[in-house]
Order: sequence, then structure tokens, then C-alpha cells
Amino acid sequence: MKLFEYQAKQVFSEAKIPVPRGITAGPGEVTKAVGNIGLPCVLKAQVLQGGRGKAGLISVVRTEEEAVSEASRICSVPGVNLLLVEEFLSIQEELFVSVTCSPVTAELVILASRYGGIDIETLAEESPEKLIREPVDIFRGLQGFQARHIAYAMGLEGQAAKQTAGIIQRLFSLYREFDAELAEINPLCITESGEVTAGDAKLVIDDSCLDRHPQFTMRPEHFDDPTEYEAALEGIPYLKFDGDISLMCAGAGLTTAVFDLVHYQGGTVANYLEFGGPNYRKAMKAMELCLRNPSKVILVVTFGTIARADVMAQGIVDAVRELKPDRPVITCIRGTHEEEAVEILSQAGLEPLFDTEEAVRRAVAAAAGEVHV
Amino acid sequence: MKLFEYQAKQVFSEAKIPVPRGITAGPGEVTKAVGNIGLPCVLKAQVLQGGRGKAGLISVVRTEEEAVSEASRICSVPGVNLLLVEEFLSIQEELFVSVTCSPVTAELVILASRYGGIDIETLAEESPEKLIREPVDIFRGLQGFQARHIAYAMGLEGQAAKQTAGIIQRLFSLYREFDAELAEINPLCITESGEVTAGDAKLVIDDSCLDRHPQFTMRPEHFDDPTEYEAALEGIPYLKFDGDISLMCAGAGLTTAVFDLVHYQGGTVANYLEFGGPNYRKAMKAMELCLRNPSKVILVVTFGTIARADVMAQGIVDAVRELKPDRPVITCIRGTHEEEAVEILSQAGLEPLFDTEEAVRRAVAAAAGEVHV
Amino acid sequence: MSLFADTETRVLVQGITGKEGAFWSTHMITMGTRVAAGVTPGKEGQNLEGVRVYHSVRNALKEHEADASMIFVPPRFVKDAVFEALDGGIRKIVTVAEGIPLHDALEIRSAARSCGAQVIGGNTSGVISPGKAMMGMFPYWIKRVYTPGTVGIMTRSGSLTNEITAMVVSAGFGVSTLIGVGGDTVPGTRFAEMLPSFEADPETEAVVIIGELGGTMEEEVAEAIQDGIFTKPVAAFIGGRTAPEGKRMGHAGAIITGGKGSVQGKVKALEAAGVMTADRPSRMKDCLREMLGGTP
Amino acid sequence: MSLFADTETRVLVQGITGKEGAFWSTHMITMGTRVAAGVTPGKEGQNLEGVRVYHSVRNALKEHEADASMIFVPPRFVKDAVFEALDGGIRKIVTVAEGIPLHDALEIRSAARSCGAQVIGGNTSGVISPGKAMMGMFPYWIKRVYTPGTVGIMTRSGSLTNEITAMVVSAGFGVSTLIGVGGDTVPGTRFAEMLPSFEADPETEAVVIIGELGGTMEEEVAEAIQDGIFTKPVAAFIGGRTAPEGKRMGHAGAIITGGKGSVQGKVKALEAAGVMTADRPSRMKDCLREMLGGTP
Repeated sequence: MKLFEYQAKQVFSEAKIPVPRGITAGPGEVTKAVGNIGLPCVLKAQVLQGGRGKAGLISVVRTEEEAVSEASRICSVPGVNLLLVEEFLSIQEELFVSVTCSPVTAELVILASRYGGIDIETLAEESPEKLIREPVDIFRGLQGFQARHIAYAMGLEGQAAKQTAGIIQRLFSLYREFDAELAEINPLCITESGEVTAGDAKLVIDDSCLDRHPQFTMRPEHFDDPTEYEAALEGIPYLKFDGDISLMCAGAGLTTAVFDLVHYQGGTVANYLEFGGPNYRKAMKAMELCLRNPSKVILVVTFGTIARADVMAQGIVDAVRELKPDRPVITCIRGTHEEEAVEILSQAGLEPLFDTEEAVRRAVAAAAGEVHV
Repeated sequence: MKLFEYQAKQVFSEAKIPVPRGITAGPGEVTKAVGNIGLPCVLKAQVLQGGRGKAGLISVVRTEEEAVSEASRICSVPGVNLLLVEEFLSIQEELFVSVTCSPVTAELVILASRYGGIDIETLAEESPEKLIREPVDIFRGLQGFQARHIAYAMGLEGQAAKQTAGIIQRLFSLYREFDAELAEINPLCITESGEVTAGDAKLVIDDSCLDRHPQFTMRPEHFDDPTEYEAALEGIPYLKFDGDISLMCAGAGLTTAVFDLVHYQGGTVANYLEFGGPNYRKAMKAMELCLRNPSKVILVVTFGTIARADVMAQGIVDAVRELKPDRPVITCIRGTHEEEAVEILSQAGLEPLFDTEEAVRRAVAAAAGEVHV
Repeated sequence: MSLFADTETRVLVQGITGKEGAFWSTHMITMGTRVAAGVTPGKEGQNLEGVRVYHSVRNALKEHEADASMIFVPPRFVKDAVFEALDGGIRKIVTVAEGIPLHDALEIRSAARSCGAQVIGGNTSGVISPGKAMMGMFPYWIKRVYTPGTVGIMTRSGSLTNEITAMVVSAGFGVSTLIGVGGDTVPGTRFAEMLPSFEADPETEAVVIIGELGGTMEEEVAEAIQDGIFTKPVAAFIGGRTAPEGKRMGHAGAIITGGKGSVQGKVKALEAAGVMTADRPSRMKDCLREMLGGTP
Repeated sequence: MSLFADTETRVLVQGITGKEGAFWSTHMITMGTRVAAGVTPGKEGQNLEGVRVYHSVRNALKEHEADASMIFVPPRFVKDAVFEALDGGIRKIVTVAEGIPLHDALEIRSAARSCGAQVIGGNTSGVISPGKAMMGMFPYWIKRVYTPGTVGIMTRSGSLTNEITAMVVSAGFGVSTLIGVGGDTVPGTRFAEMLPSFEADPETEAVVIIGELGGTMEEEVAEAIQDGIFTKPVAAFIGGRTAPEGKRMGHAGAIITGGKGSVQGKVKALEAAGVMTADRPSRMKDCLREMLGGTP
């Protein structure tokens, strides 16, 4: 789970990484927050997407009037409900530091650059020599000399080098403490007065470990769509699209394959939904989520091992009976106990298909209005 | 620094290792404490020495009268200023667990035994098969399976095994967190109701790291003698004995060697004092500490490198001038700048000796009343 | 002799008395896998289908020899179980749990590499050599999926594996060994690391890779082939060709950002290395027939 | 060629600009030690007696080659400095600081052993081969203590070392190499671990050990001799024969409890292995004369 900037900055601040003074404010609380922080100050939309600057979601304001008008402008953008009002920093230089891991070598890695404030993947591609990469042994942890090496390799000197090395060490510690996938500061600012301060803060916590950090709860703002949020609360992987076919398939791999097949076939997807693995007994909820979409057909494709075909078939039959879907349901349920599944589906009047590509063809046809089912 | 039982138990308790309910009480506070804990209860003298049971410094009391009389008996023992009043446990079994390190292999080691409550060194010698020894990689830390292995190897089962494994893991964590040299529970009690609880608690913190744990300050009770405490506050290694010769020597090795030589020569030592290393400029304080003793002679032996002989000689001369010792001072000061030292001592009327054994002979003779100096 | 586990492989099962552990251990035995002993702390003395249960790996290894360990414990306990197996000297480990913390996965991989052990998983169905041995959870009873043969399979998926394997079988082939490396960002073993074993395996004539968007495992396979490390024919199915950018579809590893880990990139790299790629499951049949000669 | 550092050994000094570092580095150079470069974070570009200073070991090693590192940093920073030297590929390290945290000492020893490095210290004067090279802090200018010769010395002490070495010299001998293993509970290198080097060193005819109460380093020497690992004559001085039980006299290691680590036990073990022991400094002269043939 990616934290909002204000959440990450609180974590960083508690870990003794300097951050600008700041207060969160809803649309109506901006005047008070600005009064508290002082002018000039910066208004920053608390949304998870990147590129907020280019999108006009960050604004430096110099008067109260400007603050109010900019706040209302930013908050009128869909998805923006909260601002971070921060002191304005006079910035001399922008650096980049991050802690992440390399799946290939299974090492923790510090990435850092003197040239921060920009898209770091572009930098990595265009000027890889400007990106410092320091692997860290996970058992021994980041050593002080490594943090210093990074700071000096960035070309820093004196207090800036010392402070940056310290920040890198603390960033590493919190990365470990918070079970993070990514901890990043971009830009890490050197102010005109020579202080090193986190201009932005990114912290992505391993979803497997969210229960260890109950202070961070999943919130609707983490999702593009309220149904995605609802599905996430149920533990059902769900993504909303604008097409016609609701997928209700088993497993990430198979669902993604079906997603492709629908497109190959000229169809469009209304939603991606994984109905399988730990969720194979949740047919009712899964179908309910599919029905939230104005889709034209529900396509069920599974090939389960633990996720028993008979249980899933029965779930679909029960859900159809209960929810009375206003659109066709196409079923291709295979795997463990598939003979029973065939029986269950047939008795309920649902045609049991065996071939995934055939099922997709039927769904696309049904979505196009061809009555085949 | 060894903590008192009540301090160690507080640390253990905060680390979620179960300890009996207990309150510390001075001699006048026992009635109140007993009222709070309930009867029967246990009175335990808070002193650092081992073998308190045999020495009569632990007492189970069943009535208030008994509590008062036992408390006053225990507190009348020299050095006992504080009691720990603890709930009485009905004990089924006594185990032993500890975390320490092996200097030879430089590994952390868990030692544990089903047969606790007794002197563990005796057990190690007489029945080594009853002592479980599990080395721990310092970088990876104690793994859960190791803690469980220890508990099962102790022959425990069910809840007792589970709880003991958990306690071992927490003991290991606090050992690391508190920069400990030793963390030990002996006995670790299994009560009649099957709970596993720390009957005693021993925690020795690395003296090099005391500043990281400022909640534990050195106190007079940590020392056999008030002068030892005063010396420790100055950072001067000092031990009091009952003999005639105050040693004021440089370095642990040389001071110990002189200590031996005094005894070989038929003399006795009034105090061991290391005047050297970081303390070589503290001649005044060192001599003051020596003069606290009713010794008959002060013997200065050094052979310094960084600890410059001239500085030490001048310090001795100044101290003699200032403190006007009522007993002879014998000086054998060698090493860096020893020529200047000779000059300084000679001018002040102190004979500069060069041979350690000769200096010791002179000191022993002087202590015996032979006027040689 | 199959490349990971065989009829002769003595398998320890950690977490054998758990619901999942007991169910699948029974299936492993039914399929012919030689389960030497089981481990569940606190359950020493019990037995499952004649397999004795011990408190710890060390206790089990006092009485039995084992060549491999199958771990059926909840995700938070996997790291400890792997470390316990390594401590016992076991160098082939399969772990299936979904939801192993990333930092644990890093420690597992680091510890395993430092002692030359092979950890397969987590978030996988495990390893199967149909007709010989199974370490994990496969519907081996569905013969149209798990028929013995000469095609090695490596996969990041679960259900999709059944789908693709069914195509392999319906094309007239069978499976030598199937290795589920799993869907985690940091799996214990990567595709390319298994290639030398498949190369050396006389029972494997060709390899099928079931990949997905995200990560670089497929690109590493292409590189290994280019470097001549692997010379047998390879076919690949990689789902997610039409997935939109920046959306996390499915597994932890399955996210594409800024063109990296895209299916297009993977397909390009693999095809450049001579790998045949199937854009839909049924095409896998054509790939295999072309590579291995057509059975109708 | 001396056994640890020689006139050819290129020595890096970590902490070269500190008060102690600068003072003793100058002395090291004066004595002839080849100081290749210095390291002090933040001081790159400075120089000391013509020796260039760098921010880091890595930076220094970009410009210079080094065979060994001398660490003059405060005790809390020693671990980091040792790890930095090891990271730079340096495998001979001397660290003198007193007060290295025990847990740091354990990490240092563990890390060093895992890459085959030799860390001498801390809480020691260091290493000296009189007339050739010095890594540490010795009053080499006192000729009645630091005269070149054929006696190797290993010691846990500081001032006492000067005392005993003076006896070696006054007996008519000199020092080949003196290794101060230091007075800490967990030193980087133990007496017995240096014995193979002294055995192989053609410049060393005999070894003197300066031990003390506590620990088991002296017993390990006795064992190595019994095992035939070391065959040259050995003499030992061990202080604390009259020390009372349970009192911690001096160094961290110097505590006797329950008969373990007692001087009596050490003397007994050493003598059983054929080591001559001196109960007072002056006796060391007799031991050496008897072992090596008397100079008057």
C-alpha cells in the first residue's frame, strides 16, 4: 500500500528525517492551515498519482486570497479531498535517495542521485552514471560507511554530505521497520540555508504486512473507484474498466489471459476480478461486484486445484438464483471435481463449457448482442 | 554493569517476559508493600552477590509480623538497603535459560537446562549433557525454530514448551537491545498452574555502552566500598583491599603484575588502582583515593607509551605538594619522556627508580617500617 | 531421475498436521512421493498415513534421512521453516504459501544462496514430475493435464498452468517436470536458475515457460539462451499483452511501469532468442508440434 | 619479511586526521612504515606528512593500493571502519581503540572470519616489527624495549608489555614481531590464531606470551602446542597469580569465576605443553636464556 505524502512525511519525521513544517487541510480548512504555516506556502494535493506538479496539483501561494482560490481550484479536481499545506522552502539543489530491493539479486539497494526532482527512471535510462547504486546485505544492514560513500559519490561535501548520509541511514532503518517495498525522497532538498530536507516522501508498505502497521488503513482514496475499494476490503482483486464483459476468473494468470483473449476477440472488459484462490467460496460477493458495473455479460473461467470446481459451480448457481443477474453468465469451470461442477451447472440451466477460448468467444458474442447463450 | 534483580525484572517485564508481581521497599516500607502484594510473599534483598538464598537474604513470609521481623533481619545485613517484595509462586519446576556470548567462537549462545535453580556452572561441569547450548548467528539473530528446539531439547511439552520458546526469543531480543553481556533467568519457574515465569532475573550491561542506557546509573550499591564508587565515577579502576600498600600503577597488566610482586615479597595490598591509560593526567585524584586508605605506602609503577612519563611524574610531584601524604611515595616511572620524568622527580626529592621489582621491594620494606626511602 | 524430486527423493513435510499440510501430504503419498517424516512443533508422536511427526526438523532428522523439504506453513512462518530446513542441511525446499512478506523473501533467498540451496516458491503450486513425485498442490488426478512426458514446464501462475498444461497434453505431449516458481516479486528461484537442470535432464526435450507481465524473469531466460546456457527448444506463453500501463493485475510482480517488464518487451527478447511464443493458450499446441514434431 | 606488516606493506590509516591518528601516523612513517593513504570522512584533499587523505576507503583505493589498514577511530566507530576496510578488500586490520562495544566486537570477528580477514585488537597498542613497520602505538624510540631480534611476542596488555619486552632485550635478545591482541573479552584475533604465522616466520625463533587472568587464550596456546601446531620454544608471563576470586581486575576479560580462567589453570596447561612460565618479569630473562642459549 502506498502511503499519502502526508502520512509518509509523518513516518519520516518520526524517524528524524527533516521534513518541512506542514498541516493537512480539507477544502474548508485552508485559511486556518495557511495562517498556521505562514506565507508564502505550498498547497499539495494528497493523491497517490505521480506527476502532481505537471498536473497542476501543487501550487505555491503568496497571499491568503491566492491560497483560497488555489485550494478551491485544486480540490475541484476529481479525487482530491485533502491538501497538505507546507512551509515554502528556498531550494538550492534537489537530490534523490531511495531504498528498494532488487528481485534478481535479492539484495536491498540504495539508489541515489545528485540530480533529483525529476523522473528518476528517465535519469536511469539516459544518464545511468548519475545514479548511484549501493547494494545492502539484508542481514548486516546498511553500514555507516556505505551511507557516507553514497553521499560523497553524489558529489556532496561538508554538512550536506553528513546530513544526507544520516538521512539515508534513517531511511534504510524505516524501510526495514515498516516492511516497505519502497522508501523514497524525491526531491531531497538542500535549502538556501544549507539544510537537507525531504521535499516529498514516498513509502510503499508490503501488502502482506499491513496488519503489522494498523495505523495505515486502506482508504477509498487508494483506489480509482469505490467498487475497487469495496472489493479490496473483501480481499478480492478487482479492477474497473469501461468495457462490456465482467471477468470473474480464477487466478491472476488465467484472469489476465482471459483479459487478453477478450481483447483479441474484439471485446472489451468491464472489470477484472479474481474469483479463485482464497476467494473461491465468494461467488455471491464476486457476482455482486460484477453487477455493480453496467456490463453486458459475466464470464466465469476457472481451472482450479484447491479451488474446487463443484464449490465454485454451486456458488455461481446460488448467486444467480439470489442476485438474478440481468445479463448472461457464461461458465467455463474446470479442475478438481469438475464432473460434479458440470452436473450442478447443467441442472441449474447454465451451459458448462470446457474450452476457455470458446467461452470468451461466446461472451464477446453475447456482449455484442448475439443471443447465443 | 550488573543490574539489580528488580531493575532486570522491570526490563524483562517490559519485554513481555512474565515476572511475579513485585514492589521494591526500603526497610520502613515493607508493611505497605506486603499489603499490596498479599500474603504469603517473598522478601528478597536487592544486592548483587549470588547465593542470596543460602546467605539468608531471601525469605518467604506468611504473616505481617513475620514480614516485618524478617525484613528488619535482612536489612540489618551490611549492604542491604532495599528489598523486593514479590508474590509467592507455587512452583512445579525450575528451569534455566540464558543468553551470553562465546569469546572463542565469537558467537552468541543460548544456554538452557531443564535443571535450573541451582548453580549452573556446577551443572555444566557435572552433567554437561543436561545443558543445552545453541549458538546464534549475530547477523541473522535467533530464529524461532532455534528457540523451539531449545524448549523441546529441554524435554518440555505443550504450553510450557511454547511459553519457554517465546521467553527465550524475548530474552535474546533484549540481550541485543540492551547491549548485554549476560541475560539470564535462573530459575525460570513453571508454576503449579502451568505458567512459565522468571523467578530471578540477571542482566549485565556492557560497560562500554552504559551511555546508551542512561536509565541505569552506577550506584554505590554496585560497589563493595564507597571509595570504589567514587573512583568509578572518575573512570579510575580501583579495588579496595585490607593491606598496606596502595598501588598507583599504569595499565591493568602491569598493575596486576605489581599486585603479584607485592605478595611474592611478603607485602599486602591496600588498593589496586590503575593510574595510566586515559587517567594518566589524574595523579591528584588517584593519590587522593589512595590516601583514603589507611595504607602505609604509595607505590607508583608505570611504563607508558601515550601516558607520558614526564606528565605522570609532574602529576605525582604536584599531588605530593598539594596533598602532603603522610606516607612514603615510591616512584618507578618509565616510558615515553622518561628522562624528563627522572629530572622532575629528582628535583622534587623523589627517588626515580627504574626496576619494578626493586620498587616493590622498597615498598614492602617501607610498609614493614624499614626506613629506606 | 527427475530433476528436482523423484520416486527416490525422501521428502520431509514441515507443517504436516495443518489442514492444508495434511490434505496435500496425503495426496503426495498417494501419488507415490516418498514422504520420510513430518514436522509440526508440539505434535511429536502423531502420525499421518504412517508418516511420523516430530517437533522439529532436527528431531526428524535424528530418525530419518531427507533430501528435500516441503513447507506447508502460513506465510509468516515460512522464513523460519526455510531456515530450519537449511539448518538441518536440506538443500531442496518447496514453499507454496501466498503472502510471504517481501523482507522475509529477501532473507530466504539470501540465506539459501549463501549455502547453495534451492528454494522453490512461495505463492506457487510447487513442483511435480507426473507419475513420480509431487511436492506441492497439483490436481494430478486430471489426466488431461498431468500426463507424464518430455516437456518441462516453468510457471509463475496457478490456474493458468492447468490451462496451458492441458494444451501441452492435448497436443499429444506430456510433462517431465513442472516447476512453479511462483508469483511473488522475489521468488526463491527464478526461471533462468532452473535452466541448467532442465538442460541436464535427459527426460526433458523442450521447455514451456508460463510467464506474465512485470519483472524480468522472462528476459533472463532469453539471455540464458542467447548465452548458450540452454539449448533445448523453448516455447512461452505470457499473459497481459493487452494490460493497461500502471495497473497492478494479479501477482505482486505483475505491474508494468514505464515500459519495463512489459509483455511486448518480454516477447521481443524471447523471440530474438529463438523462443516460440503463444499469444493464446491454444497456440501452445502449435508451438510444441512445430518444435517437437507433430503428433496430430 | 615480517609476519604481519613489513617495510613493503602498504598501510591505509583510517581516522588519520584525528588527534591520535595524526600523531601516531606520523610516528609510523618516521619508523619507516609505508603509509599509502589516509581516510577521514569529510577531509578529502588534506594531507599528513605527504600522505593524501580521502573521504572513504573506496576513494583511497581508487588512487592507491593497500595491503593493510590501521584504524584510529573512537570505539563506537570501529565496527564501521572495520567493515569499510573489509568492503575495500583489505584483509589485515589493526584496531587499537579501548571500549569497543561487546556486540560490535562479535560482529567484527564474525564478519572478519567469514572473509578470511585478520583483525588485530581492539584495546591494544597494535603490531610492531621493530626497525621495519609499526601499526599502532609503541614507544619504539626506547631502544631498551624495542630492539629488533628473533623473539616473537603476543600480549593482552599495554604497559606490562613494555615491562616484559624490556626484560627480553636486557636478556640480550630482541623482538621480531610483537602482536598486541588486546585486553577485550572478544578480541579480533586470539593468541592461538597467530601461532601458525609465528611458526612459519623465519625471523622468529621463540615466542613470548604475555597473558593475564580470565578467558582461555593461554589454554588455547597450550592446546595448539600439544597438537603440534606450534613447535618453537614458548615462554609465558601471566599476571594475577595472587588475584582474589571474583574481583574484576583490569581488562574486560580479566575476571575469574569458579576456577575458570585462573592463572593457576593457565600455568598448569602451559607447563604441561612444555612452555616455560615466568612468575615475575625478571624471570623472563632466565626463561629466554634457557630456551635460546645464554647471552650473559
